[in-house]
Amino acid sequence: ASADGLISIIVTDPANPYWFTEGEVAKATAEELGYTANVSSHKGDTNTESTLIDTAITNKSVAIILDPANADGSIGAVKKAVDAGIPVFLVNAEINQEGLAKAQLVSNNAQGAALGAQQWVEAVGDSGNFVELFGNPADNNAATRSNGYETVITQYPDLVKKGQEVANWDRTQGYQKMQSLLQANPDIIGVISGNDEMALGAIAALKEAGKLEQVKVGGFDGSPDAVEAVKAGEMQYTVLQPVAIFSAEAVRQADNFIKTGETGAATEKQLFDCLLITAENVDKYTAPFVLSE
Amino acid sequence: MAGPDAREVVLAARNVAKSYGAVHALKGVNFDIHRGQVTTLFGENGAGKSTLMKILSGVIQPSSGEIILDGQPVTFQNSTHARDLGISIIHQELSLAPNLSVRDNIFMGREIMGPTGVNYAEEEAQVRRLMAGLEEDIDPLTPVEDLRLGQQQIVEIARALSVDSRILIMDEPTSALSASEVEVLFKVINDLTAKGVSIVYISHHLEEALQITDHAVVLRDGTMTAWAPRDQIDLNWIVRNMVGENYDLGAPPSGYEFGKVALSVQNLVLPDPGGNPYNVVDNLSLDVRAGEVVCIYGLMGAGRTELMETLAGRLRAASGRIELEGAGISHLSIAQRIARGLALVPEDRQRDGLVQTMSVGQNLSLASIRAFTRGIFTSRRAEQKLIRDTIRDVTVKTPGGNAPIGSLSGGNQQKVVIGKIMATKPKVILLDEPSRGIDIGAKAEVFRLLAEGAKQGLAVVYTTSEVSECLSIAHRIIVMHKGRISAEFDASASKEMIMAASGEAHAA
Amino acid sequence: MSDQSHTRPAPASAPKGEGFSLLRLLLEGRAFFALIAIVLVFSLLSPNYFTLPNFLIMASQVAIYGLLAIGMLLVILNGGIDLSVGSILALCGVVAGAMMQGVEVKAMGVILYPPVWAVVVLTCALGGLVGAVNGVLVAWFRVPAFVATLGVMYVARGVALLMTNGLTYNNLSGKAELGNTGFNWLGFNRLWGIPISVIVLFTCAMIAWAMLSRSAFGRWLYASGGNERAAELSGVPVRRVKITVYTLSGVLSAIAGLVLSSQLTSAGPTAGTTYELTAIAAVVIGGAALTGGRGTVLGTMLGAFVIGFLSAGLVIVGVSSYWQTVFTGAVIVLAVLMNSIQYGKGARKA
Amino acid sequence: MSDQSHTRPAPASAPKGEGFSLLRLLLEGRAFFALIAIVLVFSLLSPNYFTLPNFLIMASQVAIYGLLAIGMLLVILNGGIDLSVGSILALCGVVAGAMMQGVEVKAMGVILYPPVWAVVVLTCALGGLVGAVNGVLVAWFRVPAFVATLGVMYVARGVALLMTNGLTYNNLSGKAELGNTGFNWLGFNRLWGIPISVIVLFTCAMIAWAMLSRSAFGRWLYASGGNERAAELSGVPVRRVKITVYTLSGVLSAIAGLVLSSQLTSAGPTAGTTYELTAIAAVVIGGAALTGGRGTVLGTMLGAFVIGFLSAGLVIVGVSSYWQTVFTGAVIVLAVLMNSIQYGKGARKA
Ligand SMILES: Nc1ncnc2c1ncn2[C@@H]1O[C@H](COP(=O)(O)OP(=O)(O)OP(=O)(O)O)[C@@H](O)[C@H]1O
Ligand SMILES: Nc1ncnc2c1ncn2[C@@H]1O[C@H](COP(=O)(O)OP(=O)(O)OP(=O)(O)O)[C@@H](O)[C@H]1O
Ligand SMILES: O[C@@H]1[C@H](O)[C@H](O)CO[C@H]1O
Ligand SMILES: [Mg+2]
Ligand SMILES: [Mg+2]
Repeated sequence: ASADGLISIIVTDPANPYWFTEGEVAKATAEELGYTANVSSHKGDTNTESTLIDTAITNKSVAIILDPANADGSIGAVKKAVDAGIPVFLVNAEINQEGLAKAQLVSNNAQGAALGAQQWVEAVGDSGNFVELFGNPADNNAATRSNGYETVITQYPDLVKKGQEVANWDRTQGYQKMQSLLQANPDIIGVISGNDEMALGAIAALKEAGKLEQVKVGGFDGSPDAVEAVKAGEMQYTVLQPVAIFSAEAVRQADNFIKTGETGAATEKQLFDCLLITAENVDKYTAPFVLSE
Repeated sequence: MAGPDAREVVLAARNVAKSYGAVHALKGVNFDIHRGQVTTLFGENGAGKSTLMKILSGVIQPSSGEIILDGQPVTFQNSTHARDLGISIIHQELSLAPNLSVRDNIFMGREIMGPTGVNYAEEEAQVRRLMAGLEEDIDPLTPVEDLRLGQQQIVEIARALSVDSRILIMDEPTSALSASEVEVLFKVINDLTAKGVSIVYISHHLEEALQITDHAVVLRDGTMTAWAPRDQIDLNWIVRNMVGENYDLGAPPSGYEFGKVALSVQNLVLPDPGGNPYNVVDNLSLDVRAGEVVCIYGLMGAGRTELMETLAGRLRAASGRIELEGAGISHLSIAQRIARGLALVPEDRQRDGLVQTMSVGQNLSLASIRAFTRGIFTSRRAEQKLIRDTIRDVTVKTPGGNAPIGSLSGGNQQKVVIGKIMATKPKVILLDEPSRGIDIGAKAEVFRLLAEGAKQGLAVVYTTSEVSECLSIAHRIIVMHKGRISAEFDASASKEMIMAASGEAHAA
Repeated sequence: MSDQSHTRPAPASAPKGEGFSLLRLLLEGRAFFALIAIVLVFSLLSPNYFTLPNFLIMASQVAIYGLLAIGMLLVILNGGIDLSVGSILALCGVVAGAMMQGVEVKAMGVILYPPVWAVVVLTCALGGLVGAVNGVLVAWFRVPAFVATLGVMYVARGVALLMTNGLTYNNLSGKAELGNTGFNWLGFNRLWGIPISVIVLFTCAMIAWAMLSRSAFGRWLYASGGNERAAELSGVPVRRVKITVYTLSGVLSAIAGLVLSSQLTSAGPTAGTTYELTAIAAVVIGGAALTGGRGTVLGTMLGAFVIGFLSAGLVIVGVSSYWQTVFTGAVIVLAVLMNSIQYGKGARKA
Repeated sequence: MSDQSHTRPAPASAPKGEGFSLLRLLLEGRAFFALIAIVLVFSLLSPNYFTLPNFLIMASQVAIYGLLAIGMLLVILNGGIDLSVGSILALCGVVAGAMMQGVEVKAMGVILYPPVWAVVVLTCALGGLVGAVNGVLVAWFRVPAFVATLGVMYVARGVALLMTNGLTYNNLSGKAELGNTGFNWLGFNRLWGIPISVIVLFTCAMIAWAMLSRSAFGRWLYASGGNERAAELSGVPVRRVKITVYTLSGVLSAIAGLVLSSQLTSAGPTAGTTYELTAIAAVVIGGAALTGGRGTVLGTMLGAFVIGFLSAGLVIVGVSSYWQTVFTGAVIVLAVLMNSIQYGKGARKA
């Protein structure tokens, strides 16, 4: 029998292809399984998030798929849904409390960052100056990735980080911050970025400065735009987050839970390993955030 | 009546001076206010009358000199302090909050408090009493913005009266009042003086002020030039001391033939812009020929301003025809009418006449930009010439075109507005109360200017609320009453005839 | 005496912030009818909309904007504007959060855990202080309100970020052994079935209403917003009024910050971004004029509910977030369009 | 005639947007000196600040805000405000992006690739159109500018999101075989070593300057911003002026959108969020009065450079992003504080 009921999917902001895919895949999966689904976005505001959770409760959702706005700030909202008897499945980002959500499905950011950083070192070589673009500090992923980069790169003492700027996952900010970073550090040979959007902004700045040859850029996400850039040789690599996989999986676990009371997964926190996309395997990228084997 | 020195002085200025930077508005003035008497203060625009009154009511502080209240030197912290000491003032410029009701305006800043907050009922009752005393039928709860200018002035007066002060300063309280309203005010003033209240009264309507004065003081250029009790003064005395010469508002220009009909108004109808079911201009027809000067007289609310604004294009008539030199212009915009030669000098120069953020020169050239635009750009040289010529033609007293407009005296500001319109080289000039708030000398200058224009073929239509101004340069006097023309006279008419036709005969 | 048939009957124009009459309700009708229309439409579209629990939930969401809007109304009545409310909200939330984590007194080497009432009082005081900075800049230094509060908006936001290093405080519930429990009460509990946040909003609205319509201060505010110079000449302490309204707006932002962090059980430095626009929109939809001197608490509340019920409704029926943006803009313009038609020429600058 | 020794000497008050004099430069000094101070401080702090390449890069960053600020200046001179510039920027960027991807004409089953010049013209026309909507709402329907443009801000942003479904257009460079290459020129190329974006800014500023100081329209604009009623009675077509300034602001936002997408080689619907505040800040730092009628292009450009050079400098010396926020707010307030002192009493509402 096909399932029914509403699954509320709450993502951050569909104006970023990453979150867009996250929402679309979840929605498609839910509908495939016979649920109705709607996608809304909190734009990183915990109050809006809380409002959306209220609405999900009002709408008598059978499950909530949520990309939390803030590792600490979203705990209250999740609790509220749980208190109302609605199972919550977190995707992409974690909250700093276990035992509330039925499952937290996130990319293995530490593994992905290590993967990326190694590839980055390969591209830039083992000595020289570089800068880093940092994501939105309210998102744990930003720090996790930065730490992952750090762990790898500090093994090469001749690679010196000359600057780090917050660009909030945003392309325009990445562009402008990169321009100024370039002025302060004209001799850099690499940029490592917390996500693809910022990396693409940096690439635009480098192109304009005529320094794209000299400076190698690495991204994170595996977004279609970044994959294009990898194809074009402008970006060295991007770390694909299996967002399409885990957001589908989150909905399936929700379905399991509704039907059986179990998610079917062993643990609440489930890490999905990231994959590296480089010029070599870029043609295996078949759909947004999907790398076929 | 007792001589002034027989009565005690309640408030006095001793050697009071006031400077604004390099401008010495007052240069050491002595001024006495006597118990239970009316002191009138005369002086041309910028003589320092308002400045002196503001000092005596605590609005501003003197640069030097002393104020003596009941024989004791006193320093007013601010106007509230002075009010607490029994001195209140009706300001020359309306100072009302348009968004508030009459009641709220009258009691703002000195609320009557009850156990649960402001005692609105008591305040309202007091306002009703005040309005009854002024014979005005104004509801205390009406927002002030819905009142006519004259009614707003009544509210100002009522506010000053409501304080029950011992000294009441009135700085041009009647500039927007009708003759009958002035009449009532004078009755009130008489009651007050009988009760021992002292009044200072300032007005550019000299004859009117003479009716109530107990003694007169004349200020000139920041110093007191004359002082005399009632029995020693007349119009000539005032004018002589004010401007140092005799004045004359002029006579209808003559010695030439009128030209063709320049402005023709036929069956003009304008419904009340406020949405009331009557017409403020009611089926009015009028022809004015080139070279002719027409004065429109009427009471407050006769509809003169609306008529003028309709002719100028700001208001749209419901029906009727307006022709300029034989061509219909009802469908034209203000700018197009100006280009065809019809322009208005508005009633309220601050609100409708001047752009305060611009210089004298930019104000003067504002309505004739086209005249000095070459291609897409303006020509600075042509503009400067136009400004210089206009300053000369209308005799604006100013250090130059670059002076800020706010630095000119009221009369000169008025001339700038007239000059701006003259610079458009109009064929018909409409002036709504061109003499409001300007001194007798400036008035004479304005009329001289208009008369000269007429000689050169300009058709002039102006309104006034002072009969004597009708009997100056106008060839023809038209009396408006409730939107219609109630009578027409030639220059030989008498004041009485004109006033009778305006509907105020019974009051006067 | 002159003919008085000319006196125009008072066209019931500006709502005066006092009393209550059917006429006035109809005039404030724009917001009122908009609200009814919104409730009707969404009730038809979703069975979950027209239910008591949903109304209570929506009302508690409105509380945040509503509190900000009351402060904004005061400022707007004064002819000003306050862009800093969202930042003050965040700063105060974060400071409350910090106090709940314990205040380390370095000199004494101890950590103080102030009780919740003290946290609330100190937070409101902070909000008032920041608001007073706005007020002083506007009243004494004559900085245009838009700019003064824009600057304070950046500074307060930056300080909130610096304080927390961008992170969010999470443990606001306090500990029984420290004697500082109860913070969550504000956002979570209910009295007689009504969320506390709604009661807080209602109380603040009532106080503001009484202040505007019954106190001398209220008249001073309307007067100085209508004609500052006239008010000053009449003895209204216009500077004091100015500083007071910005201070009150700051206090209300602090209250909103407290309610919000209590609702979310967390306090983050990026909370409240762009809420100033929502608050302004509520005030204007509620019939206030941005030129000052006109507007009522009732109207503002209606405006806040219009916005809150609209956006909640759009989410409930599942409209995409892009369309939500479009609708919000359209409703703002439409509501105010009607508003302008009401004031007509009266709305122009004095 | 009366004695004229009374005439007050002209207090050198409002900059008049015409001519050029040392006096005026000193008056606009606040922004000018602020700029010099900023350049000095950062030059001392970082050896990389005071270099030609850096100035050119900073100038090209300023270009975006500067273009918006010119439009904003026109609107502010008129006594209005335009909150929608950031959204129009995004909408126009996205539409240009869409056109570069090819416009599918359903009826004919073909995809048209308009040449770049056509894309530019159509995009500017779109910006002008949206701006004109603001203008009509303000001029004809008497909706207060703040509200009209707030509504349009939401609607334009929503439409941009809807058009792209939230995504970003990426391939703006066109294809030689389609004859639509050249889009990147705007953001990438240089003429005589100067980035095209800077040249675009300079050109627009010169045109605006000429328009304000040398054309009838400029005079109309200052006049209607200073006293709308008086301007109207002097034959100034005040409504037309209003609609024109909002339209021009829209066109300039479109140009900024083109430049930005060309710089980024991509166009996304969330670009330009909160840029309206930066543009307003630039105009006000540059000495314009929000009450209308006062302000110059030169001042506004200085204001834009103050903001741009400050924020770039903060990044170059490596100040944390939170401190950047604090400094930005503080500089805005400080610069305008000096401004208010200049205008003194003249700065308050007319
Ligand atoms: N705030 C001010 N700053 C500079 N000068 C001023 C100021 N107020 C008045 N003055 C100048 O002081 C002089 C006296 O002005 P005042 O208003 O007292 O004249 P007045 O006699 O009342 O004229 P009127 O009949 O036009 O009302 C004028 O030259 C005026 O320009
Ligand atoms: N027939 C009427 N019945 C009642 N009120 C009328 C009538 N005609 C005109 N009014 C009122 O009188 C006012 C006309 O005032 P208006 O300002 O035109 O008069 P005015 O002659 O120019 O006087 P002022 O000296 O005040 O300018 C209008 O506001 C209108 O409401
Ligand atoms: O992990 C995601 C992606 O990196 C995205 O680009 C921004 O938000 C983060 O949470
Ligand atoms: Mg005076
Ligand atoms: Mg009149």
